[in-house]
Amino acid sequence: MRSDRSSAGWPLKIAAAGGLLFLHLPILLIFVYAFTTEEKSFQWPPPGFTTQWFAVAWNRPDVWEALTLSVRVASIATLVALVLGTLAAAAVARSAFFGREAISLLVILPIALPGIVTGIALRSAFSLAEIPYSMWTIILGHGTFCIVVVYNNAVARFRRTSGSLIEASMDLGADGFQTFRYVVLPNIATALLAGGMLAFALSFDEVIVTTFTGGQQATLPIWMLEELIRPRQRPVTNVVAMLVVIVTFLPILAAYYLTRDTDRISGSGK
Amino acid sequence: QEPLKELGKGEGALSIVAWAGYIERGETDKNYDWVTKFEQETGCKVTVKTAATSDEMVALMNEGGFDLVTASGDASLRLVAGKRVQPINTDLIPSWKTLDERLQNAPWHTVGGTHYGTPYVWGPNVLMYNTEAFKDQPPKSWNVVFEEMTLPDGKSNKGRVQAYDGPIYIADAALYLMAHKPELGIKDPYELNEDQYKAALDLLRGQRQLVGRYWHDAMIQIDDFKNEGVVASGSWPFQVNLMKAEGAKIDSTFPEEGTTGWADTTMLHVDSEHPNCAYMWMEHSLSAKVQGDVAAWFGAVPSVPAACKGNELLTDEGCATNGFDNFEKISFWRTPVSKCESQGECVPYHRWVSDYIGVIGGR
Amino acid sequence: MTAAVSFSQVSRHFGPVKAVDAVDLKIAPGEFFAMLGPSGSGKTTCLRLIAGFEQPTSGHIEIFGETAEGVPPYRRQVNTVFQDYALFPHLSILDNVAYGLMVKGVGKAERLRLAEQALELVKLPGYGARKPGQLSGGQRQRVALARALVNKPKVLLLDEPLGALDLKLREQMQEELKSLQRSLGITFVFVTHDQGEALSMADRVAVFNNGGIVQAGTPQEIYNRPRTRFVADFVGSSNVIAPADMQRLGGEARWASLRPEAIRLVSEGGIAAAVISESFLGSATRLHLRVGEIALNVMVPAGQATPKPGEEAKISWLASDLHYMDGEA
Amino acid sequence: MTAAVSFSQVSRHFGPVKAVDAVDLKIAPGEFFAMLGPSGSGKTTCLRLIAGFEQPTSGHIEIFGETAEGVPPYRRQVNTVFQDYALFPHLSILDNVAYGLMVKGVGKAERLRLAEQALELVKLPGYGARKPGQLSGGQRQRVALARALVNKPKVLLLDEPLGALDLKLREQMQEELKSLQRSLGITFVFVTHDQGEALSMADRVAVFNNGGIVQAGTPQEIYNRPRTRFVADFVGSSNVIAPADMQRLGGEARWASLRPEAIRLVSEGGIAAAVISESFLGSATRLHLRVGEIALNVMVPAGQATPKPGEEAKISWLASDLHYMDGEA
Amino acid sequence: MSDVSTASILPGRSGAFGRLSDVFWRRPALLLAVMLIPPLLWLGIIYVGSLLALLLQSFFSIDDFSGLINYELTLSTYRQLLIPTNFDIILRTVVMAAAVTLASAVLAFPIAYYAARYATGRWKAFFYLGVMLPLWSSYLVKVYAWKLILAKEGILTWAFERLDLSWLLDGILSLPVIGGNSLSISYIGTFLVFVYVWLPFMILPVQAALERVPGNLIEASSDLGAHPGQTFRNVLLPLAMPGIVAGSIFTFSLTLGDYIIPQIVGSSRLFIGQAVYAQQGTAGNVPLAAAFSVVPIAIMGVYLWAAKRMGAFDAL
Ligand SMILES: Nc1ncnc2c1ncn2[C@@H]1O[C@H](COP(=O)(O)OP(=O)(O)OP(=O)(O)O)[C@@H](O)[C@H]1O
Ligand SMILES: Nc1ncnc2c1ncn2[C@@H]1O[C@H](COP(=O)(O)OP(=O)(O)OP(=O)(O)O)[C@@H](O)[C@H]1O
Ligand SMILES: NCCCCNCCCN
Ligand SMILES: [Mg+2]
Ligand SMILES: [Mg+2]
Repeated sequence: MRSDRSSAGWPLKIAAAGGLLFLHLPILLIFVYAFTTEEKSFQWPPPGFTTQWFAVAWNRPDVWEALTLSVRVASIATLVALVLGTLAAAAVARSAFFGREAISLLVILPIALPGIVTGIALRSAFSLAEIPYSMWTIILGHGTFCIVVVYNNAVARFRRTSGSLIEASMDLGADGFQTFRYVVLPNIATALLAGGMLAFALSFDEVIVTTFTGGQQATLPIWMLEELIRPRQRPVTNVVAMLVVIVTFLPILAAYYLTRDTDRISGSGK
Repeated sequence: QEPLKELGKGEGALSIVAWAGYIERGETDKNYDWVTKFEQETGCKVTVKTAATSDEMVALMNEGGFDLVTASGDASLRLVAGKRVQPINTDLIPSWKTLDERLQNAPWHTVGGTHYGTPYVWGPNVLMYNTEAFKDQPPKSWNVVFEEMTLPDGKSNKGRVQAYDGPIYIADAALYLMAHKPELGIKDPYELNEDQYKAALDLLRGQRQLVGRYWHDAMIQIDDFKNEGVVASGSWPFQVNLMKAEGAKIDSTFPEEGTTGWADTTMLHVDSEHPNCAYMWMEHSLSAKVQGDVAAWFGAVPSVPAACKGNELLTDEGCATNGFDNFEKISFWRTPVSKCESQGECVPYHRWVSDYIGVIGGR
Repeated sequence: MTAAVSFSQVSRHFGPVKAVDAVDLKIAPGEFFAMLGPSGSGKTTCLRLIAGFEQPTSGHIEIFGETAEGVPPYRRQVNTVFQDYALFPHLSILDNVAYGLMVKGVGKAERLRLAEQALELVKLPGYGARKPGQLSGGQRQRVALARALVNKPKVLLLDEPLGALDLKLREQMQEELKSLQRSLGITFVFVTHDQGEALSMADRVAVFNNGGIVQAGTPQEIYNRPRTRFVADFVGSSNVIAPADMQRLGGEARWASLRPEAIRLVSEGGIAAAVISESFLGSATRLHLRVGEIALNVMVPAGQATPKPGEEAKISWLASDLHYMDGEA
Repeated sequence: MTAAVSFSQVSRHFGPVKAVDAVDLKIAPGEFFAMLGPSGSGKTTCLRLIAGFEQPTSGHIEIFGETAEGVPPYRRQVNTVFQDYALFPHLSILDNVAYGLMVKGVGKAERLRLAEQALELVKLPGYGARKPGQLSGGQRQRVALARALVNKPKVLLLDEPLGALDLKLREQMQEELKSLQRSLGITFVFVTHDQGEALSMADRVAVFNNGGIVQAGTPQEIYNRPRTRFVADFVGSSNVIAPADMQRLGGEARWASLRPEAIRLVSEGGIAAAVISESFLGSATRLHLRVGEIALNVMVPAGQATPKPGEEAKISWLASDLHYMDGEA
Repeated sequence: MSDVSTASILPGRSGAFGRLSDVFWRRPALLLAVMLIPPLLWLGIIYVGSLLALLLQSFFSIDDFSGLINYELTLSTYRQLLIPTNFDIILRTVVMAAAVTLASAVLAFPIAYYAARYATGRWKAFFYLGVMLPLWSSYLVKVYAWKLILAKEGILTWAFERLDLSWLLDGILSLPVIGGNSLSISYIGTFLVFVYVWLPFMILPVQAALERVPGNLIEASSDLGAHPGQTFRNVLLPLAMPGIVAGSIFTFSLTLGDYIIPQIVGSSRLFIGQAVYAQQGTAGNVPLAAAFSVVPIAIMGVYLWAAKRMGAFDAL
């Protein structure tokens, strides 16, 4: 724990800081362009600054439509992922059964294979089964690759949660359901919440799978893609992007603080 | 399949696959809006899916779920052959009679005397150029995009020209060769035998050295002209008009070799769920006002000559500017087939597709 | 009187592993019973059979005369203090202690009162509002105890409850546990691999090896009259002497054990031995001696002079301290 | 003779925490030196100062006469056996042991030969191909030892190397370590919080408290003549008697310590005490007595009859066994 | 505690839940099945079923003229996949994915290392958020931001001009193969954007792996005489490897399948993702698209198998 508390060398500090800077400057750029007075092209440096685009974005019904759809898709996909991911994690964490490895591979596969494969596979299945495209087909796609984040979080928590807690509960007279309600659920709740938030964010930003599994309806990223290629008011896209960044920041922050203390709170109590 | 016998009530919705700029509802410029009023009058809510290439249009129609498509000549016959579109009953479209006679029985929508759609607009693939790069010497020939040369601004054209990212562009090369290598005996840029085809590919391979990025989408091409230093490319009048309107130093010309072009047809999907709205739209699309507005916005020629007069947006010179009189000089997009008219055996379209990907890939 | 816990020919096999094998066992009501044995000898499995976390592969278990097979843990009036305490990290100390009452449907006020009482019993009054993470190891251990005791179990199982504590704390807890058991009169079954702990705390001790009980009896029996070589070896740090060596020392040709503290340094007579090394243990000094090839440990009480390594010592012992036994290792 | 390790007024502060504070220390070459003290008393920090993982906030350190400040660990002829061994999990046992030689550029054949030798030294020949995960705790401990010894360090540091082992293994390793140190003649600095371990193994012991050394000396000095109450309390299980109580027992009004084994049960005379409880420890029985308000532990050797709880006992001790000391806790 | 009887064994629970609980306790396999069936149905039937459907499609062919699928099993689509034009695409994509993965690993390491070893408390949170924020900010907008940065008239050109370094930029752009007319239409540009967008996917698992390396291993190495470079090579890198492999599953896979980045920043030469997108979307050649997507499936299959063997899954 304390062994490495000496300070880092300068080359490491510079490389780490440089890396972080590299990750953030382009995002800053998006923020800057959300305030530019120039509407048609991206002139650098921006000729002037204005906040008018926030009002414009607010009044654009297409933004709201896309946002609503995205929120609905992400919420339902997250719900699906929460249920399926938790079940799979519980099964895998509980016992060493035949095919347990296969399950974890199965769960990882949708995120390990490129989104386009997931997308086109589901699409061809939809067309074979003559399922019409709708919000539900998008959810089917998103649910598939969201399972893994919930699963990973839940499995990690199950692993760190002492198995003897369940036995202790039964020992004290709680049956299986009481044990789930009073011991298992509270202990994995923060992990599920964190996994759920990541799943939500993953779905909220997914372009490729959506392109393949969606019909005519546009989620926010699809709206953005359209808007970036055929812009009507370019800064509006940046305003929306910036707001999305700021809004997603909160769940990420929450997820971090929820899982950070895991070692301390979910250990067996030793 | 039998065409619709009589017009019923609108179904309340209509979805159209269209080229960018073909269906406007005033979102970019509120003067250009030929949807809102249609919706108010018919109650048909219009949704538009833009497609960037003819191939994409065919794919979308194959997939289904759309009512209409504004198909170019290289897509329309494929749609007919694939039974993706249905014959139309011209009697249900009063404005049919006002059509330009040159288009009424055009082969890209008429098969065995049956009409598979209403002509929309047509036009040439013009040569768009940057007026600063070319100073006072506008290009006269397509050679500025095919051959390496020094442009009037003293810099090479290398990396500053673009070509269209669609296999149909091979026809542009063939058209150029038709003028510059008559010994190849090319009669029709869409009907090429092996030798002619090879020569066209070679020309395109040479062009690959000059082209940084191929253009695929009208809006992205505009971006490339603005931000990537592109100064010359085959283009649509649509881009030229948009950029000029923004005050960019851009103009276009109709080179001496002639041009390829498009003549688009509004076609009705076999499984259309909103045929009545579709017929209403086809009628609406042939009104002089809409024709004039579309022509003005996209830089196309209306299919209804009456639109050439008295349209505020198009102005009375508009038709001539956009090439009304060049009809004969334009080689309209058509799908290349192996059994071709001008010679025994031609290279079919699927080879155009894969070979053009190869050329762009540097092979 | 019915036994608190009775095993007849109980086995628990995990595939090829015979964790518990044909064990017979009777624990009397109110007894402090220790299970002692090396790692993997089946102590925990036995405990889990009593608690109901494992089902016997064969054999029969009774708890206060009632058949236990097929009864889930939550229906047994048996509670466990887990080795790692297994306190619920998300609940306060008070809620932890009240948990068993809660799931049984005892009203809130009542169960909190009883839990508070239990905390007093383990000398942690007023700690109820804390979370387990805010307690020290010894305190957690007591909470685990209170959590089990509040249910008034008929048998309390403790699986190495002191294993994680450091020496001082451990000695203190040993005493507290013992006096608690005495005052409550509950049957305690206590698992440990520390012979000192087993001997000092238990009324009776069962020594486990390889899934079976090698010897069961009072601490004195186990310590002074080990049935086998294994018991002598495992319990205390006895000198275990092989038959051949025994003969050489003038005894019977059988395995024998001789406690280091039973060997005395004498000035005259006795057997001559070479001093190999010495360790100062504070209250005593341990000498490593060698009689010919035979290595012997001798414990010399503090204050007595000890010969130095390299010197010669003379040793003797009482015949009654020499204990012959079974050779089984 | 230059000391192997010498600290003059060495401090290591972490912000407000004085982990090590103004320590003076001399460790002789070839000595087995133990650092004993409760958790947080600064033992590890001292060791890390010698190894070079920490730099002193103030003061001066010499290793065999050479200044150590500013010298990185990889340039010190000092090796460490870490508490949790810190074996490289991705390397085989042989590569682990050969690591120090490899980074010094010793050729492959040569270093593997030396590593194999070192494994023999710690009685693990033929284990070279395994990975650390495939060894038991005791075996890993020996690998860590071999890995350090193969570099022929001038000082070997051991930070609670036996802490994670169970009792039997621990006793065995204690002896092995001690004999190894004797045969190699390397200076060992050994950290532990187990007084038994420190007393039985070390030539000299330093008792730490609060970042400083309270007393340093031979095990006998430390055990028999603790300088302060803290030392008496911490080393062994002495009866520490407060000045007031001492006076009541007829002694001086000063803090005193009286070893449990120094108290004798006598049949006549002596002081009357009530027997509170007894614990059978195998080699002895511990009695808890009470003289008025004063609690005393008495160790009765095995074989001797012990009064039962509730009875009265008569006790006495030799004046020479009573040790007066400083009251510092 | 009035209801606590003196019996040592309580009677069975009444009510559906109580009885069900007893049943599950007696038959753990039943409980396991109940837990496994829903995820298995979803992933095993819907997802794997779709993958199989896709595989099946790759054995169909397409009618060249009408663009309609010919539902007869044939290998002709795979033959088409291996013609030089298409093979170029596969090769190009794999090389890019490898380069991106390597670069991400190199860039990720110092950040991950600092965050894992040195950052505490507030700084730890700062690093975490510093990585998570870019990860979760809109992918599309980030890509477009890069287009603005890399365009010929863009911010980098502007910056290089300001710094009088235009010669350097021109030099870089004149490099054969990877250069081009401007950064945004060169392989360098595509590469940069890929690295940028996927970098966080590398940092997180590497950091997780490094956090699992006990600090005293590094001290042990130093104690045994290894200077920092040797410690890095012999201890840190091998132990971080599972994390790097886990991260590379993302960087590699995401690069293999992406079609948006190379379309926006690139030289019009296709990558697998674009080929799949174009074949299925614009060309309507679903069989060829399917055959193309079998390529990343196969590559990732091998990759996952190798990663599993290295124990990289635990680091995911
Ligand atoms: N669930 C199980 N599956 C397979 N083997 C098991 C299981 N539980 C225990 N065992 C094996 O049964 C044997 C006895 O284990 P048990 O835990 O009862 O020993 P123990 O005496 O408690 O040891 P320790 O002192 O190490 O806790 C061991 O060999 C162990 O590996
Ligand atoms: N890097 C550090 N930063 C802050 N405080 C530290 C650091 N290292 C040690 N300390 C503090 O210094 C004091 C002495 O610690 P040290 O580890 O030397 O104790 P120790 O005697 O080895 O204890 P233990 O027996 O628990 O290992 C402790 O209070 C500890 O918390
Ligand atoms: N911000 C999320 C980046 C999008 C990556 N999507 C991966 C999904 C793979 N199916
Ligand atoms: Mg056990
Ligand atoms: Mg320490």
